Amino acid sequence: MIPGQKQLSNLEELLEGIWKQNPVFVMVLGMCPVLAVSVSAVNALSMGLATLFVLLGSTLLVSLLRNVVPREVRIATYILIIATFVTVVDYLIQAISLAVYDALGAFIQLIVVNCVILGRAEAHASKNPPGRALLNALGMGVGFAIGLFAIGAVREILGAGKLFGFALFGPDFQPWVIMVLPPGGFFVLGAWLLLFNWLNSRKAAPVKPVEGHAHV
Amino acid sequence: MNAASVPPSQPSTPSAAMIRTLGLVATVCGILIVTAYEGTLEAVAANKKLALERAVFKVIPGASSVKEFVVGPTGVQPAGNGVPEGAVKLYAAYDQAGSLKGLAAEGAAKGYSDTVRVLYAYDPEKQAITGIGVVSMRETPGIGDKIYTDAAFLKNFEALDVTLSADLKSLANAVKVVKHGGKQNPWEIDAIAGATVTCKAVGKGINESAQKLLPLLLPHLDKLKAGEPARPTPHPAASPPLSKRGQGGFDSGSASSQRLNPPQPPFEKGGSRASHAEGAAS
Amino acid sequence: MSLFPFFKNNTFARGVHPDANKSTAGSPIRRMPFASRMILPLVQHIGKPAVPLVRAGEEVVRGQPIAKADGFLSVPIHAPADGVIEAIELKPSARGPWVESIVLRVYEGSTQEIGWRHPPDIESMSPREILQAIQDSGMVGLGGAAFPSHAKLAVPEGTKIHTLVVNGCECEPYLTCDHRLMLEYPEDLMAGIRLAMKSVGAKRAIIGVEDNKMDAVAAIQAAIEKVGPADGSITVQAVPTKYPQGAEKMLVKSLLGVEVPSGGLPMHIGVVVNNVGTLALLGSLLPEGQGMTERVVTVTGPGIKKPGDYWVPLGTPMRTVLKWAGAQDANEQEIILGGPMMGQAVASLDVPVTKGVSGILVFDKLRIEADRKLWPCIKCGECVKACPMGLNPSMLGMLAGRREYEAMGAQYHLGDCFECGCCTYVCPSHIPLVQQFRVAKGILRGKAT
Amino acid sequence: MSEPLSSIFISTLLANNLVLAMFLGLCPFLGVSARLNTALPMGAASTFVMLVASLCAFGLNWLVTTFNLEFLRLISYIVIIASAVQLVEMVLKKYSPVLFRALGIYLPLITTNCAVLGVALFQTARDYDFLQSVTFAVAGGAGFTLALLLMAGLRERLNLAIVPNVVQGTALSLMLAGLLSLAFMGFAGLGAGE
Amino acid sequence: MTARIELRTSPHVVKGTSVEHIMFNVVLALLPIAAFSVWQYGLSALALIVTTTLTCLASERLFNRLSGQQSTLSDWSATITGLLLALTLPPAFPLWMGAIAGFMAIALGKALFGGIGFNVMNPALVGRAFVQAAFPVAITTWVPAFAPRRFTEFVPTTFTAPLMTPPDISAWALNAKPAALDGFTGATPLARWKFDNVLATPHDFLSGAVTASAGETSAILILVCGAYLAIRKFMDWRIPVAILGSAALTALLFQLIDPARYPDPLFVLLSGGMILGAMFMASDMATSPVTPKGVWIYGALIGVVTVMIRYFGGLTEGVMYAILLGNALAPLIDQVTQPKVFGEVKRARVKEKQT
Repeated sequence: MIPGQKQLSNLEELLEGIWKQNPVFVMVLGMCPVLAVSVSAVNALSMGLATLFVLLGSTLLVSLLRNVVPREVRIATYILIIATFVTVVDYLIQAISLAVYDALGAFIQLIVVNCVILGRAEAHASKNPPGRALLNALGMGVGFAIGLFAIGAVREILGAGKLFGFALFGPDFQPWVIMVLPPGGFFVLGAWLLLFNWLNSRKAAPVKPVEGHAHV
Repeated sequence: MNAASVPPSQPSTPSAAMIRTLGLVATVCGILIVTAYEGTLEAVAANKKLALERAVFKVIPGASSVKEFVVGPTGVQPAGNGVPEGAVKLYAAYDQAGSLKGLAAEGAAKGYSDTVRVLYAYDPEKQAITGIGVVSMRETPGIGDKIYTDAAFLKNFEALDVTLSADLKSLANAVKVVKHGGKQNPWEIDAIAGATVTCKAVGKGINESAQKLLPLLLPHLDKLKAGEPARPTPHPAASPPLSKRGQGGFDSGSASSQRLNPPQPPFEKGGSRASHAEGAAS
Repeated sequence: MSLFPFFKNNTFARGVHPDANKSTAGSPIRRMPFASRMILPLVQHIGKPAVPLVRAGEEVVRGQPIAKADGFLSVPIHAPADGVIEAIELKPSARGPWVESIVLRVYEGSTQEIGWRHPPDIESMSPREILQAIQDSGMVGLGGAAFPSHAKLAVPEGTKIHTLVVNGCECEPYLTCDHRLMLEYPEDLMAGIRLAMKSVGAKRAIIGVEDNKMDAVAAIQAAIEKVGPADGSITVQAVPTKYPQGAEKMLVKSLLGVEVPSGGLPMHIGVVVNNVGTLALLGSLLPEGQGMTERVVTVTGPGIKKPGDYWVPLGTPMRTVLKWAGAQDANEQEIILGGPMMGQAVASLDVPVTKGVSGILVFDKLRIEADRKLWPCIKCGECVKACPMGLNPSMLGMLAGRREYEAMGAQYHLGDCFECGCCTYVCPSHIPLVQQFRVAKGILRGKAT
Repeated sequence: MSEPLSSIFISTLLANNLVLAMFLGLCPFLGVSARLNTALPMGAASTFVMLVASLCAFGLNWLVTTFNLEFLRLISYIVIIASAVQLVEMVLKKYSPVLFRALGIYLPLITTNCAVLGVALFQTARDYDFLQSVTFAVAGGAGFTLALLLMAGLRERLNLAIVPNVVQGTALSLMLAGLLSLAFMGFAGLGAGE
Repeated sequence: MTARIELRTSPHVVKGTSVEHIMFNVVLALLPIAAFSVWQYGLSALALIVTTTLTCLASERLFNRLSGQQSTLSDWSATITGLLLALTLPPAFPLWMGAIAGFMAIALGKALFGGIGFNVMNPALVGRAFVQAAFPVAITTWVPAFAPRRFTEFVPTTFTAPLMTPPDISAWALNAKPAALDGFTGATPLARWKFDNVLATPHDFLSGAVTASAGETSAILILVCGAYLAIRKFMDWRIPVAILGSAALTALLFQLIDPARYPDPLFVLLSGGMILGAMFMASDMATSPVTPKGVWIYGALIGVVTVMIRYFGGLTEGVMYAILLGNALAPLIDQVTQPKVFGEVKRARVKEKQT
């Protein structure tokens, strides 16, 4: 821990990633899988779980090895470890469900370059004992999965009228195809961020003076 | 992240230590990967076999087992390690009695937004294509996906003529996509109005594949009919069938229609959408 | 431009066509009587203020120098009327700040006679002597900038001037003083042109007149035939009516087809530009050895009952001029010194007419208030199509809004803007672009020093 | 099926643009697109690295398939690409300081650009031959640069706008990306050939 | 004189145009086109025009309020967006989808970026592109023009329940078409050319007897209305000229290469939304370059991209996407086409001579 920084309680450590430093909504990291696979809630959750698995595994290993690995090669080591766990999860998903595997496609392997994971390894796991590191990783991973799910759910509801494959609006629902297309991904994530910004700005300044408008 | 962040005063680690550590990490990682690979091997293979069978049975009803072959200029061989140059992969489906129910092969062509891959069933008796299924595509949902929901379109593939020409070098009549309502010959495909690009991709994919496959295949049909006993399951890692590692999956990486309307059960929902498809006539 | 050879040498690119409103062009110049009290700022020109030669209580006669030039970039001031110096004190100026001014109480009996003059032998004077005589006359450019005329005609060592361009465009709407001068004093103009040519060593002079003043072209043509040199070294040429045709660089481009380098002066391409009004006055003052005591001012605008061109003694307070010309007693008015495009609004009626004032315009309230609602820039590009200097006022304006002054200067050539006002004139969003640029320039100047 | 090179190029550049249709390389896309003068070098550097990565991946894939070591594919790709970027950085530093100054600061960023690994993985998945791989990498890089430039142009322009406070930041960038992506949908089917 | 004196900075005269004035004239120019479309398609077109316009106005007001601005309804720009949007949609477009298009046009196209003048793409086209991507079937469902009962009944799809799939109207359309029109195929001339190789004649276009979006068939009317704007300088004439010119040239080039395969330039100009887009959408001031040179490049690019999409893309119509791409490129075009500063080249030339 950096001296001077307040030691977080275990709960805070866990909540850090879920809420305050949510990788999707606050840090906006690892966007590629977030947008690419979030066309349905199932895909989004699967991706979230896969990422969580890699995050936990690599965090554990990095944390365990934190005193052994020389500084010069630490990044190389982290990448190696992450790539290992990604390969493992790749096979696991294939074994569990080929349909999910096909749906997630290359983005499973692209978890390797997800900045959230490398960022956690570098910023947290390499400086903390396994217990705390895992706690933090769990928070981040769950936060990431929640973010993914939030986007996937919106896209599936509007894009197919379903959630987890269950029709919500009856057979005549007109799907908003754009939601499962690339622009829809950008728009939905953008809209979520807007919503958070808006809530934050309201919280920060309940009676905000009118911003400089061109007409004045 | 990079070396710049290391304070210059920090004593550098001796290379031996670095190599030792890296070696240690690499060993751990290697063990992990190999364990995972070995551990999932069977399950993955089973999954893939299931997926292949499901896809092939869909286009060849009544079949109960599938075998993979590679058809090349040198003849027909059970599928082994990869597909040699100039050869085509073929799936032979057999019924419970072990007699040949039909053959299936893959055709692919660039569609509206990406490659459309279809699996088509070939009936050697009729010299015709008797069914198609979509392997992967990223066409516009609501328009492009009519190729597996539009009953009228699928009717094209009940008996699509692919008779070989007299010299057995090519099809007597190339498979052709014609405008909606313009089908006059058995080798023509009546396109879906409004989804012409996708339909053309299907026709093109089938035509290209059939033009290549059938002349190679016909001389060796007997070999397949015999149901020559092959290994029960081909080695999955070496030659994954249908979902040849990632092919379907990678291409559908981003927003894909496939996830909303998985192609595995393509014909089941045809009824509900067929009327709508007509309505979209444009 | 080279794509359209038949347009070549005709005019500059872009610019605007505001309504001319030159209703005063048809009537002759009238004389305005003396005010009872004249205010003569010591700085009526660009450069160092003049140094007073008189003290309070001293009597002066019309035409007598009352302040002398302080160095090269400065000109003397002459008494506009017979009278007594009342004080030398701070008085409001057109630019806003109060400036040191000589206050002259005019004797009621003062006549238009010039009581103080030293006619020289013009023909035998050397160029250097001519320049000195010009400086002694207190002449400045009458087009508006009030740059000392002798300084403008002083060619640095090594620079060769081939052409004197005489600016008779008067492209500003409303103003007609130059037009009237060209009609009424073409021979004085010829004299002035010859003096200027001699002092700069130019082989030829071209008088550029906008083609809405063909009568002036004819008058000048007649004068050339009558008194001008027969060798054709002085010619008059009509140029298309377009604002700002009268800007130096634009006129040079129109007449000679060459562009003055960005950041440079016409001198750098061998051209000196002078205003017709300046040269006509020069041509009448110098042979007589007189100083500048009055000038022609166009007093017009919707708020004026007796619009017209007037010989106005320098130092006459605005209040007097307006009273004489019959300003309507409206509630709210805008009073502009100069033309409507580049002129300056004055805050006080005590501001006097100085050497650089070419026009006094009075707009009434209705006109001012009409349609000035502000909108964000809609990027219509009208300003880009209007800017004669080829700038991008739209971009400059947006940068100014963000206070990115450095970028305005470094990337978007703010320094080339001469505030002609075309951009603001056309802007449908009514963005005060020129004002923004003025502020930006000021800030950049402040940063530079 | 063997796609013609022109088809690969046009489709990867426009219809299946790495950023706007495949969501690859979003981090640098959002991070480095604020100004035009950084967008272009970033695009150029990324294109170059993609090409290098594509060549590496092509060789590696051959090795991995020949020796039946598919399970090592990913791990070897990422290690080799990271090393290659490092190597490029060092070579540039030594032999072309000018270019290094222009591109240097972007190179470390590119290591974690998933578009680079993406190009390598996709070319493998699609069984591209050597020329196809090279075309794919170059087109991918060009498409990335194009998206970056368009985005930077729009963002520079909006820098001068009175954007509501709530919309500032990443949300705005994402919405712009969405609009660009929407506009790029017009290219769908381009390069499909006849 | 005791008058209060106004102090202002130069220039003291202005041209007398204003944003409202320009926008109002654009509305005026659009009204005849909208009226023609109502005459052509009847009640459904009218309902669609009203719906999108009202939605746009309501959305604009909503965002005004959310951002604490004064109302900007009076600048007519939201009205333009609404009208234009309706004119680009199929006349039978369900109203609820039209409302979504209107909302998205204002939200994604304009309000996000700070309102009028700051939009990065044409709002109407953003709205249309959104619904085109969202509802690809409905937006390619066309109805015959001049249906005899168009003033007494709505197209069945018009009043589709919100969020629900519109009913199939191919049978209805066959029944409703004017008797004189045989063989209604429900496809636009572009689609028929592209997929069936059937070329509509100029007469078809001029009589309005083709299926199309609500406001794009009346070529002559659009040209006249556009000319009005251009002549009164409410629009940069270079943009439509550049677009139509470059499209025609590109088409001509292709026709010279292979006359059997590519249609003549006139067909390219008259079909689809080419003229409407060039006149009213690409010429949107805020989203086109400001420099005259930039405008030529922008227009030429749109023309070429349109033809490319039509000829080689998967879509039958490319005007909308071409304009959106042009909008996206506009800032870059502006960057590279900054006007030549007076006296700049001269100096460069002088330098050259010296060296």
